[in-house]
Amino acid sequence: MPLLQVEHLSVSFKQGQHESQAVNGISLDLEPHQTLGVIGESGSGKSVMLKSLMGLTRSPKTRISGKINFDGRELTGLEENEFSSVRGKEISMVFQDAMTALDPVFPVGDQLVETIRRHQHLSKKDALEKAVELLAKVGIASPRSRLDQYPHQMSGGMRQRVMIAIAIACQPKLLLADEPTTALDVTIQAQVLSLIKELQKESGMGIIFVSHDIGAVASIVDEIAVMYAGRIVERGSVQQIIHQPSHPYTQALLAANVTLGMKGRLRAIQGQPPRPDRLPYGCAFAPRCQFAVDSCNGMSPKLTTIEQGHDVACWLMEEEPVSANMQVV
Amino acid sequence: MKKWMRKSLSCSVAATVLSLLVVGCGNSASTPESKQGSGGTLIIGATFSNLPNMDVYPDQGYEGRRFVGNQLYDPLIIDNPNTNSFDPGLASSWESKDMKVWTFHLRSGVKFQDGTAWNASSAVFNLDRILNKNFQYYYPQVAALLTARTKEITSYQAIDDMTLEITLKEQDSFFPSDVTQILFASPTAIQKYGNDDYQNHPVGTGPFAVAKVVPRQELDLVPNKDYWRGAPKLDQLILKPMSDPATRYAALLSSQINWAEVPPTETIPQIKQKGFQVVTKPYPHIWAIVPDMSKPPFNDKRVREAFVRAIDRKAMSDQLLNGASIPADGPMYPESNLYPKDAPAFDYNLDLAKQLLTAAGYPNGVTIAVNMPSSGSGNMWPLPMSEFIQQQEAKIGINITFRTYDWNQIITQYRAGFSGPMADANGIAYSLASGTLLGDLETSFVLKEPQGSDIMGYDNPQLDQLVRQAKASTDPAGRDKLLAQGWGIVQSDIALLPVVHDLNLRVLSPKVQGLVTPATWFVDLTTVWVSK
Amino acid sequence: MEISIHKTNHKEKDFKRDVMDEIQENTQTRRSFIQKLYSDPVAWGATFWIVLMIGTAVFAPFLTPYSPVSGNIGNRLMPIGTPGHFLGTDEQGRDMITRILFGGRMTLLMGIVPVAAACLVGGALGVIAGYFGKAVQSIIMRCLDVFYAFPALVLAIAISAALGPGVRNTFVSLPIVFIAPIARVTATAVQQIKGLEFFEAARVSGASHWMIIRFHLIRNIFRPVFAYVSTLIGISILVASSLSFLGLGVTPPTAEWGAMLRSLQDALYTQPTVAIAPGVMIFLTALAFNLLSDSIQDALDVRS
Amino acid sequence: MTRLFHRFLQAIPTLFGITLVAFALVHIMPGSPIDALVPPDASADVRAQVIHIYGLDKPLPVQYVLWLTHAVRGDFGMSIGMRVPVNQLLAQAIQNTLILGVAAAFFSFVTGTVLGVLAGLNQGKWIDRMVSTLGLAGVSIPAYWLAMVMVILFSIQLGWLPSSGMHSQGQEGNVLDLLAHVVIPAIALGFTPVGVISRMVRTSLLQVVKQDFVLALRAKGLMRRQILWHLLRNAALPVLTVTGLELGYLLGGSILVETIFAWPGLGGLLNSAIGLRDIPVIQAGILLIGTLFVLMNIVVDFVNSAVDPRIQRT
Repeated sequence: MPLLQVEHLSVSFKQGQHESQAVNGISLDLEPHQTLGVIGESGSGKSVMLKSLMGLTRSPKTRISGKINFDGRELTGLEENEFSSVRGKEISMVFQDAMTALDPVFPVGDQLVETIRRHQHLSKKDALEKAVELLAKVGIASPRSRLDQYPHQMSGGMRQRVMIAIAIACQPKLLLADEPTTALDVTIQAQVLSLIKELQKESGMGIIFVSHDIGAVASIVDEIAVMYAGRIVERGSVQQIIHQPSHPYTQALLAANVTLGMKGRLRAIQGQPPRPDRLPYGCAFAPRCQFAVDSCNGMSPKLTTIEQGHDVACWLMEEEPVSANMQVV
Repeated sequence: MKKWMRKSLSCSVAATVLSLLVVGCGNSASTPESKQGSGGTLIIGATFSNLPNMDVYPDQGYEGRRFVGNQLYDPLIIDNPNTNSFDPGLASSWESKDMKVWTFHLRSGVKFQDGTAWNASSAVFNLDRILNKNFQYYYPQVAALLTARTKEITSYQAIDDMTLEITLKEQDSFFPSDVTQILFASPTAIQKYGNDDYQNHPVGTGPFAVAKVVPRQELDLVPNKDYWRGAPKLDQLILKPMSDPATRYAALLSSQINWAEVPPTETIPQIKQKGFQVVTKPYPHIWAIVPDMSKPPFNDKRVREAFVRAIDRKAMSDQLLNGASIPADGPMYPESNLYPKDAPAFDYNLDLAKQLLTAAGYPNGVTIAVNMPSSGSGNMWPLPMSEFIQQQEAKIGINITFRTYDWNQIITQYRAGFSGPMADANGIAYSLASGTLLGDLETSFVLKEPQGSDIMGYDNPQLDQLVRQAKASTDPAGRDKLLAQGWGIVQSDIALLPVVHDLNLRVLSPKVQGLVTPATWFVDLTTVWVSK
Repeated sequence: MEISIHKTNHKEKDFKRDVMDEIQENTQTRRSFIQKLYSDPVAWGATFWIVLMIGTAVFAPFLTPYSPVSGNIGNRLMPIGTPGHFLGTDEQGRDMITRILFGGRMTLLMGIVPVAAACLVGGALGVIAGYFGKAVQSIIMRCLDVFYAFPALVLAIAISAALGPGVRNTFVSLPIVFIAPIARVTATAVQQIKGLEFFEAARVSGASHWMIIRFHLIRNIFRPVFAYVSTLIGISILVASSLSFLGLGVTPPTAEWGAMLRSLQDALYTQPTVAIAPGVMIFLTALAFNLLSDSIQDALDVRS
Repeated sequence: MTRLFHRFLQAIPTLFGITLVAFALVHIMPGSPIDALVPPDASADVRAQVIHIYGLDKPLPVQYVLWLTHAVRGDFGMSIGMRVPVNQLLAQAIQNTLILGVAAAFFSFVTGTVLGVLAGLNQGKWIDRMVSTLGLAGVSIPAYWLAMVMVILFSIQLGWLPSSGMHSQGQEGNVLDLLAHVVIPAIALGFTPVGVISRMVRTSLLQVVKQDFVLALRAKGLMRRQILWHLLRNAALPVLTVTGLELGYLLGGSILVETIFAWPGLGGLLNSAIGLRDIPVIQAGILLIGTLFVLMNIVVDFVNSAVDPRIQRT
């Protein structure tokens, strides 16, 4: 049984009279020990998707549909207080920038301790000990002396380690990482990535790793899902995605990426991603797609398996593309 | 109410019972059930903005003297507030054959509150303190304030232990009323604390003694159980400075005080309805504008007359002040036996006022500046009163700029006269206890500084002559006639711009008993008690 | 020689272009500012009240048959709703509506004139302080710090007490109160502008101080300074009326709302509705200015 | 500590300036101080003597230095109007003003914070709009007028609370009695700061709510009140600064409110001293208020650095 099973998750925000469709019918599943990388440009909805999994996007102005089955429980129907006892305990999240994700006016020790004590019945003293352990675990030297430090007194890498320590404090089954290395130097990036990988090895947690940078993801994930305009447009194993990118968007993304060391001219993707409140009919990538045909503007392509474990949502991959006259106006 | 407090010996009061009078008036009237009883705490909301100092000449005008001076100390002769006559005080009797040498037989068995015995040597000590520049405890601050009362004294001596003799420069039939103003302090206390600090530890022979002073907030007095006239009935007497009428009224309604001096006039009907005792009674008083007659425009009598005729004093008394005053024609109040019945009254007449002003050379009007107090003893409600006058005078073209000062500051300005800090003023609004003392006519309209306070630059030889005669007179009735004539001269010369006579409005809680409504500014608090 | 002149010309051209761009930018922001205000109902309401106040103040003599300074003592303290005196009469028997209409004149003047005056002086000091480097700035700011060391009302009261009561002195004491804060805000704004690239460019291009101040500085500091200054009018109204209430501002018989409250204080207990009316006016007018200032700040988008 | 010390050093020129202002103000006042000191009918030598005691015969700079050297030692001379040492008057007055000020500050801080938090957490809802309106009303209302209205309502009409003074007769030590007396003046005085503080709390909170770490806190599974605690700690900073400034406002507003309530504080003292042209009291009072205000700013600075770890403590 998969650790996480997401079916047709959609998230939309009301903004005045407009409604932004940030996540648009995503389905995915994840086994324990598995790492799923989600890549896409900023604004593709990957971050929203991630937050939705934790119920962090819930608000009167948000509409969420679909199912999130986590470890045998349905999360979408949970009350806020029930959900909050799942968060940080069974599912945790590592944010992009620890500088802004840590509370600047509390010492990091306090921030660790409050997480531990929220979910585990420990005395203050025991929680402190545990905090020291955790800091040591994420590779922070002389952890005890760091407890009283404030986030701004630490280096970027160290802060990120603290974040990770907070995230793994209660041995979560699922770790959601929202571009956790983007704000870091390249060398530090690698350290943090390998730390996450190590921790996973130890605990067996599942990880969803969101990034706009395939290069960062490639080294630690098992599978990659490519998101565009709130949809998964392609998914497959790392090998499949990198070596046989089938969606024009994936291809463009890969082409734009330097870190993979691809040869040839660097091709940036033309144009901008569509605004989530004005999604085009049909394939959302069509306006930017150099291979677009008429049918691309007609209906949204479905995710279709093109080989074992490799799905693509593109009319080009369909055996029978929908004809142009089916275009709905 | 600073100066000129002289009072007629024989002034029997024809007390006017006003419609708003609740507590009785006159010599004996008091609330019927008030015959018996004692105790309680009387809390007075007074009009001064600050506690008066407590030396033998308290500041804050006559209100300081009324509530502090007369409660702590006694004079040789008491100015009976209820009967308008002289009572023996620290002197059990006095006599003078020639009105020049006065012999005072001191009351025996009286002690200051600190136990010091009252005798001729303590009397001489006190006189030395204000008259003998070579005396170790000579205190110029107080001496200066008493100059008008002591100006005639050339020498004094203790004849024996209980007899004091005072010799004057010349015959002075006004002297006994001057003597009522000289209070006696314990020589021991003055020696102990020194002149400057003495006022913080005052000791007299009076009905009350100081228990506690909270500067600017309150003065707590306790009765002097051994008071020679009999111990006061109260358990405690508290004075609170509340310069604002509305504050006094609010404090009365919320029971923070049970005696309010002059509350806002408009509240009088409400106060009565709520069952409080409203007390008024005519007494020697005038609220006037003292003109600077040494410079234009008030050097011209026509301007002064125009000014007076422009004020509808009846409307002011009846409407603005809700009957808490009576219109004034001159400095002397009508109930007095010194009132000049034949003197001209300058009735309200706008047309005549305008003509007079034009005739005086101001067809286009004139702008003047008048200093005035913001509150204080006998000043009634200076803000609405001055504003009313301002409006009235504007109708004939006299534009007044009123400048407001604290009462104590106004007293100082008054003392300095128009040559001092008031040099740019044409007048000063002032409350005078005119006619309280026999010598008021002389000190106010004849004598210049420092013996008197004729600051307006007024001179009338005829008046000087009359006063000299009255002073030397040995026949009280004849003297009073001369004085009344003198007041008439002042009134017809318009040496003061009369506005209204105060009726001494005060409001008491129904629990305050035993007050004998005074016929003068002063009040005897020994008879008062507060029921539970 | 030739070359250098040529270069200068070139720079001047650049400079002019900069200026043109900026002017355009300014007009754009100005338009959107007005548009924003236009679509703000609160701003409309506040403006309506202020315009009404200005209108009634200007036309006061034509709106009432009564005199603001003299009344009929026989009609004193009439209650609200008395025929002929809709808001009643005051303690001198003067019509309250008339007093309030005329009182609005003083209140508006004392809200706007001192702030405008302080704006000129404080703005100039702030520009000088911010523009001409650290030394000048510290001298000016240290001096102004002294005025900053007093709460506004205390300073106003102290100066008014020293100068004596009267409208004229209020017009002296109030601006003094506002000069220091305006100068400080201006200096800060100038410093921020100084850090921007175009400003540096203009400096390098050799434009005179006066040119730079005129074209670059004033335009760009206008928003934050204007937004700040707009908050002061309400305060000025309140401080001025407080002075009058204490007897340090407008003196009788001139109608002014604070002074009216002072003279009606005794009547509070018998005619409370009449006596509190001037307070309502002070409140509403200060509120209108504060609301408008709020809307202006929103529209200028300067709120942090 | 060094930081505090530096702040003090920085304040010295300002404090010096305050003394100059305090000294200069009273010398441009109309009316000569000598006339307030000695009765004009006093003899010339008495006059001269008193002038000499008060140093009024010396040139102004000398008078200033004299005054300053005495002031530094806490000796402000004798009150001309009240004939007691000025520092005795001030000591008592400042104590009473502080009672009122602290009560008003407490009222405005608590009310302002609660309202601001309510508004900030319910952005756009009716309670937010109500608080915003109340906030603007607070800064637009004349404190003395509010005081008058409250006296009519609560003292006169309803008779719930006393209308003036600091305590009832014979109840000097009674804290409850003092509380009853302080309620109306404190609310009247604190109403404007409530407006300012609630607006500040709201704005500050809205800014904090937008920050990433709030999401992170939710992601940690923290409960609402725990998150609120983080929000408040973060929002506290600008609020504390504003509260500090508002304390200065309270000092100013107290002149009006104390006058109405006959509260025996610094404001009332200053007001009556102005009427009396009591120069030593006015000088000392203004000096005291200015100094207090400067010190208060230093304290606020210091508290800020204590609350915000991002401000380096050296």
